[in-house]
Amino acid sequence: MNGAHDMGGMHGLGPIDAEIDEPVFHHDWERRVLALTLASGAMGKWNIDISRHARENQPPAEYLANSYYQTWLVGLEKLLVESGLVTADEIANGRSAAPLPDDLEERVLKAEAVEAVLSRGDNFTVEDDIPAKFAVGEPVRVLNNHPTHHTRAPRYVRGKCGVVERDHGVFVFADENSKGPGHRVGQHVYSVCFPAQELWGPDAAAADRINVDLWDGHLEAAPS
Amino acid sequence: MNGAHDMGGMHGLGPIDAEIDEPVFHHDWERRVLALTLASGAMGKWNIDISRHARENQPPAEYLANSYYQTWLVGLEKLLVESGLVTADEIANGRSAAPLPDDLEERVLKAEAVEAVLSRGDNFTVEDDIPAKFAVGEPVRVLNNHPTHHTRAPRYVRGKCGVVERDHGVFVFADENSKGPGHRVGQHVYSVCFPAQELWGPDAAAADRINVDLWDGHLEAAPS
Amino acid sequence: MSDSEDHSDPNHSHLSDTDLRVRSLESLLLEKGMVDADALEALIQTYEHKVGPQNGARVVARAWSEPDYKDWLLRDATAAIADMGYHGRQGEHMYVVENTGEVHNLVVCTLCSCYPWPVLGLPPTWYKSAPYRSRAVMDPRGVLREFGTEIGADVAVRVWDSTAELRYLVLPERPEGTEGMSQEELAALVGRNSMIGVEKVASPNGGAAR
Amino acid sequence: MSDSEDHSDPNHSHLSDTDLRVRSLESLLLEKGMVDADALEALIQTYEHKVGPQNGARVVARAWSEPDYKDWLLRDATAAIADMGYHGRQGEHMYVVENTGEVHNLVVCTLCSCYPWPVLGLPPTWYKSAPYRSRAVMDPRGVLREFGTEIGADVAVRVWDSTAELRYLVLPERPEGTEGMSQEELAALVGRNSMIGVEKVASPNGGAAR
Repeated sequence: MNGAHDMGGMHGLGPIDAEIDEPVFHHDWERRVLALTLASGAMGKWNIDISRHARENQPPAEYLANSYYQTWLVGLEKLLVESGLVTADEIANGRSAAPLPDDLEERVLKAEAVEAVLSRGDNFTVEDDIPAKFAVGEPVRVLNNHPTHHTRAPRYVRGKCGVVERDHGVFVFADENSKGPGHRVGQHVYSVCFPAQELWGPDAAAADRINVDLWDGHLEAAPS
Repeated sequence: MNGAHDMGGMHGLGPIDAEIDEPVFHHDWERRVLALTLASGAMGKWNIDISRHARENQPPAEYLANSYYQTWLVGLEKLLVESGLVTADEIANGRSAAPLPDDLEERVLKAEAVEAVLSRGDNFTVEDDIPAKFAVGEPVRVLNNHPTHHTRAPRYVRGKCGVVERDHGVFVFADENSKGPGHRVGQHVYSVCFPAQELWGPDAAAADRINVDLWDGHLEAAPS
Repeated sequence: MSDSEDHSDPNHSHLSDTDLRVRSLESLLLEKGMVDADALEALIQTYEHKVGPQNGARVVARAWSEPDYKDWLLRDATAAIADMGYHGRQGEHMYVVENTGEVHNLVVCTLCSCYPWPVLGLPPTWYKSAPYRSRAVMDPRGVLREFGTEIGADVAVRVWDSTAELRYLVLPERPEGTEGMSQEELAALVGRNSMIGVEKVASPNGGAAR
Repeated sequence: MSDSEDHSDPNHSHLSDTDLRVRSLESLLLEKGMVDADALEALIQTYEHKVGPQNGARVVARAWSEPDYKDWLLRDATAAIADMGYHGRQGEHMYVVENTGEVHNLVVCTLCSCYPWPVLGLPPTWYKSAPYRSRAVMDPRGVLREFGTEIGADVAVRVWDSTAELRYLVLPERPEGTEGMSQEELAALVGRNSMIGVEKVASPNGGAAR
């Protein structure tokens, strides 16, 4: 979706406010939102792409007004309700109307498992022997698509030409994976290098480059 | 500027709320904002492009949250202060700290002049005999520029190819005119016709077209 | 898709704050002598009561009735519309686009809310709002569907983004069942939305235009 | 340029509302037995106190000190960083980009706020904020200037937008005046901002890195 989250190339968002000696959290509720989000993920009801879409798919005025952890909170409430883990009424009341189903009890993240779970991380690669559509050094163009669903091809590179600089290997294709179970398909991800002037015109520095990680599904061979 | 006002191609802004039998104004203050804006314009301190920029140059979260006449109000207050007609203190206090300068008194719009002023309208054309850079039927490309100032070339056509369909004549170039007095230059304005698929990709209807009015300063000859 | 809260509805938020802010500004400008109270009233009266889509409807009805006028309107809309007495602010340069069996026209201003005031009056809220401005150029058929207007695949949709000082008026197709009607009767059929292009003019035998 | 009001500062608005909303959600999930209070505490402790830019600084110091390690880091960052004990969530796939006299690297995530947690901890607010995300790709030299970092016209700026599951760490240039320093001493010089690429590592003779 072409949403407010797709910020590359926007003007008017103000100066960068780099706080000196910034604490990790500014409010206790930020700690809780981080922890609740990570712990709820253990239920296995969504993947990272579904959760990214839950956060970005807010009315743009709200997305822009919300802080980072406010957006995480919006996303978490949405994920919990859409996955059926809790009901909207339960969120409104702050009280549980039904216990956790038995089959989910074993999934609950325990303190003693935290270190191992974080250290292991997630698995975004696909072992399938999927051939690469493009070779390193090959000129490519980003498809000028404007899907209403989640996509990891930012709007500022759509229709633009670059060169494949590195093949990162086969990863789950985020745009499809965001649609839910059964959409886990593997594609090569490339670091595609764009001249700054290709993206932003002649006022950009001629030497500067922007590298964007893109999947096979985002690309076509550049017109010659 | 690439601001929130440049909305063509954004998703997630909700359904269209077409009110049946909508009144011209929903609140009395909307009437006042319209009238104050038109009356203040009679001071001759800004042109339409300066006023458009005053409205669009808000923090994006505020632009998106404000209603149309709220944005007019923000713009009017900004224009009044930036032009020196009133001070920020006067706006904060709602009281005049100094009378209108004598040389502006004759400019004040009187009731008996309203009809004639509105009927006459503004003059956006330039009589100079300026040659057209492009001919009707010529393929053109919109420059991929991203100026931080006001521009009337929407982001969704930048870098895209179309065909000059009509030469509307010589008009004041809005992008320059927004910079203030001394920036009134004339250029041809064309209706440039873009295939929907050129702008939005293969999911758009093949037969559909989008026409955008663009100045010579927005265009270059299309690459062959 | 929206899980919006009260504060996300821009037309009904902070009303009292805004109201106070406008009253304060108005009294400042009146005290300073920069604006004249009677002039403000005259401006409001003009756009609330005198100018509106009935003007555009009369232009359309005449174009439907007089082939020579229609030719003139499509060739030099500014002059042909001025001939009806409609001209001036936000209508200084007019262009009329004709709906036919081959093409359906739709007008938008994605960057602000440009609109042909002398023939249509002030724009409705939806025309000025983000949902319409964002989608009219990218998904015009979806937008038309939201207005109940289905455009066949054999008809091209043509969107006009009012990015300069040209103002657009759609000349809708004359509906069936209007043979022999007077210009006054025809004008009564022509609603604002059909001259923006989001609806067609309904046949008097069928439903009414908005 | 901003004439912003209180409600436009997202980090300091509606705090009590948000606080209440989070407390309510936490008590709901605890009551339901979906989350475990001790696990929540362990998650917070991990990211508030254990994981942070000191990890990345040790990687950088080792790369500056051991040419073989640097080769490995640039060739297979994930394995070389795991060799230091840093791996897992939001650092599953690492890529290290080296600053040289010819190129200066800068990392951003324009679409959300992807960041290499195992080596840098959680991202600072500015990294997640709209001003940085919007401008890093379009005006990187302007962004660098806001951090006091001037990049010469003879040096190319290379921006890395973290749009997939690769996470980027910048290997800064080793500053002058650090010959003979231990890895521990070197690591103490390397600040978070230099590993995102918005600053250089200052020479110990000059100012300090942030």
